[in-house]
Amino acid sequence: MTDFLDNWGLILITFLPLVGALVMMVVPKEAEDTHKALAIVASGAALVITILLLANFDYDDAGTLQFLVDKEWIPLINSGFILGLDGISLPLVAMTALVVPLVAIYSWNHIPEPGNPKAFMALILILETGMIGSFVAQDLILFFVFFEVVLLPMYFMIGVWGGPERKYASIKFFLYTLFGSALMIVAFLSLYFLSAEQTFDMRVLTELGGLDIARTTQILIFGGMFMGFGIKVPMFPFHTWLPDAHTQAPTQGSVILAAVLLKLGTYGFVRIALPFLPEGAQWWAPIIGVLAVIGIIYGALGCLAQSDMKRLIAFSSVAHMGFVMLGIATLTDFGINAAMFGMVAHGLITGMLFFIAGSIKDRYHTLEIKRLGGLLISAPRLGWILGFSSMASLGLPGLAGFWGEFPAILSAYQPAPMLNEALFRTLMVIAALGTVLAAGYLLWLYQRTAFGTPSEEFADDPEITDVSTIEWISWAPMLVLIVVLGFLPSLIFDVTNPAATVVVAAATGS
Amino acid sequence: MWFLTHTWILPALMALSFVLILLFGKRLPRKGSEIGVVAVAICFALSLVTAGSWWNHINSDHSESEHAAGETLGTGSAVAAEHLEEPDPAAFDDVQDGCSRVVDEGAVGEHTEEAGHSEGSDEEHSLALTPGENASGTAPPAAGASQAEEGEGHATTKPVVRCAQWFPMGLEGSTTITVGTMVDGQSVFMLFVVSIISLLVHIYSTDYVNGDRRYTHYFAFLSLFTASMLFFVLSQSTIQMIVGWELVGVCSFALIGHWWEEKPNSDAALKAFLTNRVGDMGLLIGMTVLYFAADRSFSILDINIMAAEGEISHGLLLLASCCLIAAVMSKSGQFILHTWLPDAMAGPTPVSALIHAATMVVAGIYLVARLYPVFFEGLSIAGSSVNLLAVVGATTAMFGAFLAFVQKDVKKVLAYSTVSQLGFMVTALGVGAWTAAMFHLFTHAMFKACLFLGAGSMSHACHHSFNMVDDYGGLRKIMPRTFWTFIIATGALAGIFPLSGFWSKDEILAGTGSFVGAEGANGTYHVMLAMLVIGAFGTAAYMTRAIWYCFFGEYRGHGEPHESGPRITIPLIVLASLGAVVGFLNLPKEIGPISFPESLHTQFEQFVEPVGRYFPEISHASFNIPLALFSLAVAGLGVLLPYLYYWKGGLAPLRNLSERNALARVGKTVLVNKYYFDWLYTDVITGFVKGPLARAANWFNAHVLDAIVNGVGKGAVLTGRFVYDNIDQEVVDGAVNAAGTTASETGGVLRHLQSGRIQQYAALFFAATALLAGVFVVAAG
Amino acid sequence: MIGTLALLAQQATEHSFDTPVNVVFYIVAAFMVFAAIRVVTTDNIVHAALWLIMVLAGVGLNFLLLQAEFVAITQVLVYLGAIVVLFLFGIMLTRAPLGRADDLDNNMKPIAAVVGVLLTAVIAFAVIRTFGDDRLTFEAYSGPMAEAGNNRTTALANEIFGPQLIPFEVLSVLLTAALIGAIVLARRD
Amino acid sequence: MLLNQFLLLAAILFSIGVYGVIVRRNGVLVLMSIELILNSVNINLIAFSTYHGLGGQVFALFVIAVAAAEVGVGLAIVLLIYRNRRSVDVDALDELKG
Repeated sequence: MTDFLDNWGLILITFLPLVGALVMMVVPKEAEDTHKALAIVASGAALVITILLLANFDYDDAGTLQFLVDKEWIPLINSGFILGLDGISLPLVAMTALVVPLVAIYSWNHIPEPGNPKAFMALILILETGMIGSFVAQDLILFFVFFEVVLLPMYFMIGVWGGPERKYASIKFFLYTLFGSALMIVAFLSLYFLSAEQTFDMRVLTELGGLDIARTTQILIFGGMFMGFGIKVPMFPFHTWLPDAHTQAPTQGSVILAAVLLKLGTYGFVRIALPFLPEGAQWWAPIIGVLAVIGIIYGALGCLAQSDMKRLIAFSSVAHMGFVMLGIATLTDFGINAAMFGMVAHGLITGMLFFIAGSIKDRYHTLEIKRLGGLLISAPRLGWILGFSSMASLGLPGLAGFWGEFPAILSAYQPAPMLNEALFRTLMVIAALGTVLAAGYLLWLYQRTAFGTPSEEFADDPEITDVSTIEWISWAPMLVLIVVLGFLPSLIFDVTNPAATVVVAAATGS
Repeated sequence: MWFLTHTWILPALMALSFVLILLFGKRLPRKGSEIGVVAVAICFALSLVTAGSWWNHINSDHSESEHAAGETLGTGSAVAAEHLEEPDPAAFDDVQDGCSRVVDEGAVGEHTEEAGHSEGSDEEHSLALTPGENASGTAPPAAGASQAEEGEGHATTKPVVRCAQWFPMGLEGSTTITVGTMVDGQSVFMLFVVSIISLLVHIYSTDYVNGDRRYTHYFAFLSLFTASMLFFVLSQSTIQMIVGWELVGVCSFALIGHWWEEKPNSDAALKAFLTNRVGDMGLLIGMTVLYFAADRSFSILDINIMAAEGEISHGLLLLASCCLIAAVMSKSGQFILHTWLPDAMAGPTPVSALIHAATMVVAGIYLVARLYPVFFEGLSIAGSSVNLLAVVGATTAMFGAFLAFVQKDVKKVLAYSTVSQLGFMVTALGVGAWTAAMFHLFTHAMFKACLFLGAGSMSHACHHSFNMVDDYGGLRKIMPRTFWTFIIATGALAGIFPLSGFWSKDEILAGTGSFVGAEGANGTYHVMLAMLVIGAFGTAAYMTRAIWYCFFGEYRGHGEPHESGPRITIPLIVLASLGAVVGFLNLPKEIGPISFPESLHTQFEQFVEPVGRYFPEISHASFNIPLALFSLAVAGLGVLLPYLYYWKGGLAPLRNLSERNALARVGKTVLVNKYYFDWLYTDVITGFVKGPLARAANWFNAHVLDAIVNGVGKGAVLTGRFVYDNIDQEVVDGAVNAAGTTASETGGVLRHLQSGRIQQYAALFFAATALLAGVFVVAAG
Repeated sequence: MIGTLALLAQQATEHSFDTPVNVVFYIVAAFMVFAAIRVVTTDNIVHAALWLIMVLAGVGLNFLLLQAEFVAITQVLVYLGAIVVLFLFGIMLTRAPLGRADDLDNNMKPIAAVVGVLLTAVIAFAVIRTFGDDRLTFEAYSGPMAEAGNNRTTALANEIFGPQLIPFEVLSVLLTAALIGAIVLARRD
Repeated sequence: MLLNQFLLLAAILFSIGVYGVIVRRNGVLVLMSIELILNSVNINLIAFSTYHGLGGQVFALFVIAVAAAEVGVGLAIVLLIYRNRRSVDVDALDELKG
């Protein structure tokens, strides 16, 4: 069993969803329930194997890659089919493997217009393959391939099942990320040609740690990666695709986008950019830090000005990812750990918020904040869940969000030795101000949607029902995890810490 | 001892109660309130037992040493120096390994049997990490000797600390964040206060909110509120304090906004939460500073020891204490961040009682008291005459009392009274009268809870109105029990001898060290004394005014008011009796010629005040009869003037003063508008952030960033279309087509290049020229 | 005015008078660029013609600054006097919309803008690179002017009817041909 | 005065003219844009003539004359087109399409 997992575990979780999608291809389009069931089964199987992997993971050795798969792939350019799991990948893989089945379950009776579950569910499964693949790939080319695989299904998801402005949003999303990818691949290639050993193997590149690459070159290459990953995160000022994409995407798309897709960018920073190009990272760190903090404040202010609930949540993503990036920019163990935690917490919490927004939209057919109100009366449980998620999102201690924010703020007090302490301390104070604003916009949202009495328009609307069974099933795991992670942060920190120290050591050259 | 090492049961029990009420409350016969009441009753019992254990703990460990904590400690710095040089080796016997780095590395005595024993079955300890080794044997055995010398024998408090690893951080877990309990007199006494007030509030609430829309949720959150506060009180690490602190905040949010259907209530809840968030900024930053200042440790014990022993630079301590003062200002309703507190009256009255007496607002005071070395050293409290903490506190004490004068709502009077009394406590902490602050917290909890619950009782009778000016009056005869308890509590608040408030307030006033003949204080805070006396006068006066409106005169409301039921009056009676007598717990050693026997005086101080490396060397002001008489006279005057004004109709020149005198009018307007702070915060700051600033950010997003993106996008699309139309469709496609159709059509390719539109040619021509020229120019250069 | 400007320009060869001339130049140049942009962007044909007048006048001023007063006068006479009038006739004869019209431009604006910017950039690059800080000295004028008794117009005439005679004759033939051609084309049969 | 300031001005005018030629649909406006181009050339010619003798000025005069001829013929053509098609839209003139 262990042997089997060692050799096949990662391949299975990566490609099982794809197999599921292929099977769906041969099932006729009319068998809608079969498609949904297939999708749940395929992603569920991946989840089960992920859980087995988690059970067999050696947590004491979380800093090294486990379940390694190392096959020859494109020998011509020294690119191998290398998959591996370590403390940085693990939480993200686990979260992806969890979120996708939940989304599939949620889709059981929430297929957005214009229907066609076959295509819709297939796209979700392909997405899962791309996302998990990106997180476990240990070869730059392989990573890039998976990274791009994610792009197309999401494009179609927004473009076909999205809201009224879907075309604009989907093209914007597509072009933006593609632009980033282009610079990223250039960075990868130059890394390949300039590094001491011409290889795409991440293990080797980490070990080399930018050896033989001149400082200026490192800065340039890092710049390319910065664009590629920064757009995905998204960092200010490359974030403008996000509100549009989120607002227009169907609920499932938003959830996956918020929960997993954004993490590809931050993951890229931690996994690739920092350890491969230490000097580049040190040069860029203050810039990243400043942009991250601008993002925090700017995202929060943006939230305050929104009238659409989904758009507000989308802007809050900008702010939250700002904390993640601030943590990364400090190049400290606390910072990287906070970033890793922040990624998972943001995935769960914002994913949850988008679920709720989707369900509110299903009931009210609008997300305009000023038309909502009295949710706690019309649908009390939904209102409670919204309140709970808002509290988690504003970083309430005892819930998951806090452990992404506070350590990030803490780490900025004392960044890595080569960074400017005064700058980062200023950033710390401003970031702390961001937590106030976060409380402001989330509570303000909550007050206007949930408190008060329902407007006449929706007072006796029979469509406004409380949380349905399907919704409970798909939400409960996330809600439980938000609490559990809030009280037992060690569940994640235990795993990420060994790996984060490796990254920090590589990035600061200590 | 078992109770001291297992105090985690208390918050856990309340948290469990919260979950149970939430899950099953609605199905139970009494809608879940029984779970809450039972849980909190058990908590109360446990806290009593814990207090007993602690009493035994400090007495058994030091039975041979005398509790001469009083003035002996303040006699000179030589004692302190000696004390620092030779720490008591047994001082941290009861600190579990891994909970405090300083203790682990430094002078650690033998591992006590209890500690080893207690690491038995409970899961908390199974997680425990035991890094660091017992450096046993390094401790000099000379401490005992030094105790014997001169009969000083300052007893060292042995805090009982238990912890478990929360999560590791850094290289091989170089920093371990722990969660656990730190039990000493301070936390034990808070356990008692929180649980007794909470218990009475629970009992009271079963009647008061009976039949409420969200009865079950109400009790669930009461439980969570209590749990959070207990969690906070027992914190072993600062990060745990942050968690408890914020949880308290969110519970108060939920309870203040309990009736969220009405917008003012949810506004008040939001205001409370957001104001606290502003202060939390300070908390987060302050704790961060302390973490790094204490050489990467979150342990309260570490921070305190290092701060007290001067291992942290003064600048850092000052910075940290200023940041933390911001947090205290918001949480404890100190002046300029106090505005949320009166608004928080929107919640149900028992909640107000809980917030004001035992939980929310007390958290700030407790925070300062807990990290007292940081403040004591950082603000240089000893020997100084002014510092931020004292200024904030004294200002609040004075201005809060003024505000209470113009309120019509009895709850708001009490709210401002709390603001003012919290100011007393903060001042006490600021001038170094730590014990006085704790003692005042204790007595204040009793009588203020009584006052709030009494106000609730009146409103219960008078159709849920709190407007004492318009709807109350003459309740003295109708509600005798409420009346008498209210009177006793008012007397205590005003500081009338011999009620509890007199003793605690007098201790604070003496602690300023400013009054003639004052002895033993830490510094000489003249300004503070003056402001506090004004505050004390105000307190007596506005409470007398409130009593007039509530209980005397004619009934001005409508309907038939009636005395409340036993579930409401019994808590009142309990609290009023406590409020009357608890003052005797901390009798001074001697009042003039009368000196009390050892088993009577300063019992509270011995119980609560830590002595040892983790607490600064503070001294205690001795009882000063002239000061006591003076403060009594001030309070008496405060009662007398309103008495003349309201009861006797005297003081005619003061009547309608604000209509005749411009200065008085301005003063009243300012007071009615609460010094315009609400306006400043709501309209100016919040309005600016939510309005222009947020809109500007959004505009920037839509019109600058997005416009750039769209422009680039459109340019790209147009270029794309151009390329597609002219090159792809014509050239490439054309090439494919031409090659596919016939090879004989020579020039077919060229033919397709010609779209016939001259301007496209022109564009291509110029573009090509420019490019070529560019190439040449660059190449040639 | 022309004389003053010419005088000013003449003085400008000396350092002390550099600044005022430059001020004049930059004001004129900025205005010309603005006017030229309006010519190609305005959506009113008649306005375009009027803006064109401005540009052409500006060019004339530039000629003056360059001490070519004869060309400047010719510019004003021929362009402003004849060509623009011709344009206005053309506008009227083709019944072009005299007010605002939305369809004056095709959809190639961005491309054209890119091409334009590109051209400017390339030319500017080349020019700056080649000529750097070369100052105008007008020394090439001094020889012919001395020959013509210090009269620049005479010198110009000497040039035209001396070395450039044959091109001049060819030009006159061209003009005649163009005249005839225009008549032939525009004549109503 | 620098030589470059004239040359740069000419370059800008030239580019604007090119923009107009590409963008304008009305024949008359295209001709106007061409005038801009020609004028920018004239500035160049005269600027350089300060270095190379009066030949530059002579050629500027020639250009002015040719421009006049060109406008005359051009407008005649536009007129003719208008007469035949009742439109001077240059876009519609794709007779050259192969």
